[in-house]
Amino acid sequence: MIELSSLLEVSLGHYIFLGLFLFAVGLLTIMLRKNMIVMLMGVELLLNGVNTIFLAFSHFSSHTEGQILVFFILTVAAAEAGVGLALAVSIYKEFKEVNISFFESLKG
Amino acid sequence: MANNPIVFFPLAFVIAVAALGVLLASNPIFSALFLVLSMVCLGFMFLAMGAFFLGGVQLAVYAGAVTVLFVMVLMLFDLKDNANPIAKGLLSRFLKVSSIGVFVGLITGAVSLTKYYPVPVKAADPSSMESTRVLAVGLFRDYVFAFEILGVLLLVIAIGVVSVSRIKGGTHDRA
Amino acid sequence: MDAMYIGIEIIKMVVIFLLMVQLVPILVWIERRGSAFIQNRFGPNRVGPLGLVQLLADAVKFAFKEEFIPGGSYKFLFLLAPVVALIPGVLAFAAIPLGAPFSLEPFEMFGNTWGPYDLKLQGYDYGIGIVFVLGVSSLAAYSLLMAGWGSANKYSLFGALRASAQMISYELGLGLSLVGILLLYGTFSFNEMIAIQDGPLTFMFMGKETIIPFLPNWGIFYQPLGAILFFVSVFAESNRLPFDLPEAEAELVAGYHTEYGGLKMNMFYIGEYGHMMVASALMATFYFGGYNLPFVTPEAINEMFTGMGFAFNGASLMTTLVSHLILMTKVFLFLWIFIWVRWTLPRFRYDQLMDLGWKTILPWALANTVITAFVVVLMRGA
Amino acid sequence: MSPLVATVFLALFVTGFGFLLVFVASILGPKTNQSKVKKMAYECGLTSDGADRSKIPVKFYLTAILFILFDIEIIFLYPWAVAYQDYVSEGAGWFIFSSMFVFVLIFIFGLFWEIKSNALEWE
Repeated sequence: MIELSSLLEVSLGHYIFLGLFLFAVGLLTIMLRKNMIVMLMGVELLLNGVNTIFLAFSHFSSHTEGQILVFFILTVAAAEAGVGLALAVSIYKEFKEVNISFFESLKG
Repeated sequence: MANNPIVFFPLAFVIAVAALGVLLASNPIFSALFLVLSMVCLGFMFLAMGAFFLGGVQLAVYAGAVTVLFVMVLMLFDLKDNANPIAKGLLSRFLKVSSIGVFVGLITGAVSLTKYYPVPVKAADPSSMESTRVLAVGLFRDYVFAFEILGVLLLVIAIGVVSVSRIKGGTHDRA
Repeated sequence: MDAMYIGIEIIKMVVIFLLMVQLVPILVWIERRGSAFIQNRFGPNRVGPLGLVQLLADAVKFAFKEEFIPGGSYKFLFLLAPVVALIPGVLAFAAIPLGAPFSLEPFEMFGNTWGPYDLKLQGYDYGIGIVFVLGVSSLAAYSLLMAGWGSANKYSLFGALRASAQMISYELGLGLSLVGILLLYGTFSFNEMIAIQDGPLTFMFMGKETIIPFLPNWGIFYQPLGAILFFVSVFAESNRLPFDLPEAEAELVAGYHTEYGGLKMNMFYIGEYGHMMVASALMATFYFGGYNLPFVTPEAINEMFTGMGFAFNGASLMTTLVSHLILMTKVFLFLWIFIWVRWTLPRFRYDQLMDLGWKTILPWALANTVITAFVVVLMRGA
Repeated sequence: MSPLVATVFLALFVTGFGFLLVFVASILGPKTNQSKVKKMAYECGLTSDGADRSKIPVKFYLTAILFILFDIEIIFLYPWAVAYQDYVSEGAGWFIFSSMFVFVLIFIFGLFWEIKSNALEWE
């Protein structure tokens, strides 16, 4: 297994584990939380975990394609947050309710 | 510079705690503020990793724009501090958490077994514009088309968001 | 990377922070005397000569105010907001070069010789100077929102939302008005920008290099419109009149810092004046040649001081001091303009204010960027 | 010592200084009874009619969303501004100008569509 000395010298594995942790917490937030807006925050965490891993690979293999892709992921994530919140606000204004369990009863 | 542990471990610890804070905070506004903290620390980590322009963009766009929208919407709608933020149902919770655990275990196992441990060629000098210039020139040599598509995507979303708010009963309904 | 270097770095950090915190009372004094001068009255002149000790008296008075937490408020958010108000200003101020870099020969201290150093009068030098400053200063909106939400008061929440909506709208104008000048410099880092800006005004005109000997090579001559847009956006960013409607005494009681008193209120002022200082330093660095006089390079000043008989270390320190003073005069010139405008122009109505941000500054900044790019391609490409 | 350690040190130092300032007031200040009336929200002396926050205008969220979208388009302009000189000196000036011109046209179209459909009006 990995002996202790290599744990101190920060290598690719450390960054991957951090990105994975963020990804897992984001996924858990989406699954466990009832409030729709907090679920959108979970999606943001997810995408940030992916960004960290992309940047780690781009740094350790010194290719800049990783950075360019993170640049695009950032754009899509921000746009997605905007749309998600616009919908959440419209639903909240209509039904005065943000909990996800309420939306099973929507029909049509 | 990227892999000196004095920089990596404290930042990683704060990011992990803030991410857990987003999950566990009962008041949505506190989970939004934890998200801000994790974004800012991630921005600093990107700076440490040598991706300077992206660290700045992370600070400006993510921590300074997206999460401001989250905090603003939560404040606009005075969402009360709901008592049990986590979904009910012990079995369903257990299933969700265990599935995520298996997922994490699989990936950690896969990563620790690989032999591919590249060492960075040279640490980017923080005060030079070199890495940003390489990123910028590369962005326009091979990815111009993707760049234009993103412009169209942002236009479509700008129009979509306004029209969503304009439907009957919407916040900006003209009636 | 020896102990002395780290010691110098830490001392530099603390000095830059104290420089900013110390400048705030001086600015408050200038503002009160300046507004008095504009309104043809005296301003504080009772305490100490010319009222200078008045600031110390105010500070002590603030420290002894009663600690008040409004009922039903989120205590932690309420106390966190003034602290978060400080952070963006200082982090941005430390990223801007305040003087020419100075180099020290090996010298004797604490028993052993410390190697030659080449130090910058700047907190930390990131290659992406301006992007870092924009990123950090975009965090200032959180202190407003936390203050508004934390003090459980309808009107302060209302003021906080309007203030942060105004602040983020003008961040667009701020970001876009700089693109023109960045295009000409081709770099984000402040030191390279200042290096580009010395010497006579030289630019390519229809393919051949033309030099105008009497004008310095400053950014203002390339991008006058960009400079105006930047300055107006920065006014609104730091909630200065005529853009300070959200904390206008008349309409909204005092906006987001209604419930604050004593030192906490003072910290919001430190944040606001810090933002003003960063804005003036950016204006000087981008458009007015940073810490250089028009045709004088730091090396020339260095030779002058070595000529006057200073040792190598002494000469480089004196050069840095002179360049720092040059930058500070420029910064205080712009700060005076901030104060001067505050006490002459009336306040905008809120929708006029937002319309100006979205419907005038943004399109103009876009047009400025496109025209600059077109001119550069035409002149350099031909 | 990388500039990052200096930045984190400065941020921690300022936070510590800030919290010191906040708590110095509570130590030095006089302690009086926090009566219920005193703790009520300050609204120029009128008794506040409770935390009825439903009347807060909801228009701000649209500004924040449009801010994100236009902020990203500005962030795209930054690498273009840096790479511009290199492309022009390589002779590919018209290529990089036209690529950005299309992007800015889309930006302008979006902005003027917002202005025309007065999504940006404040009562």
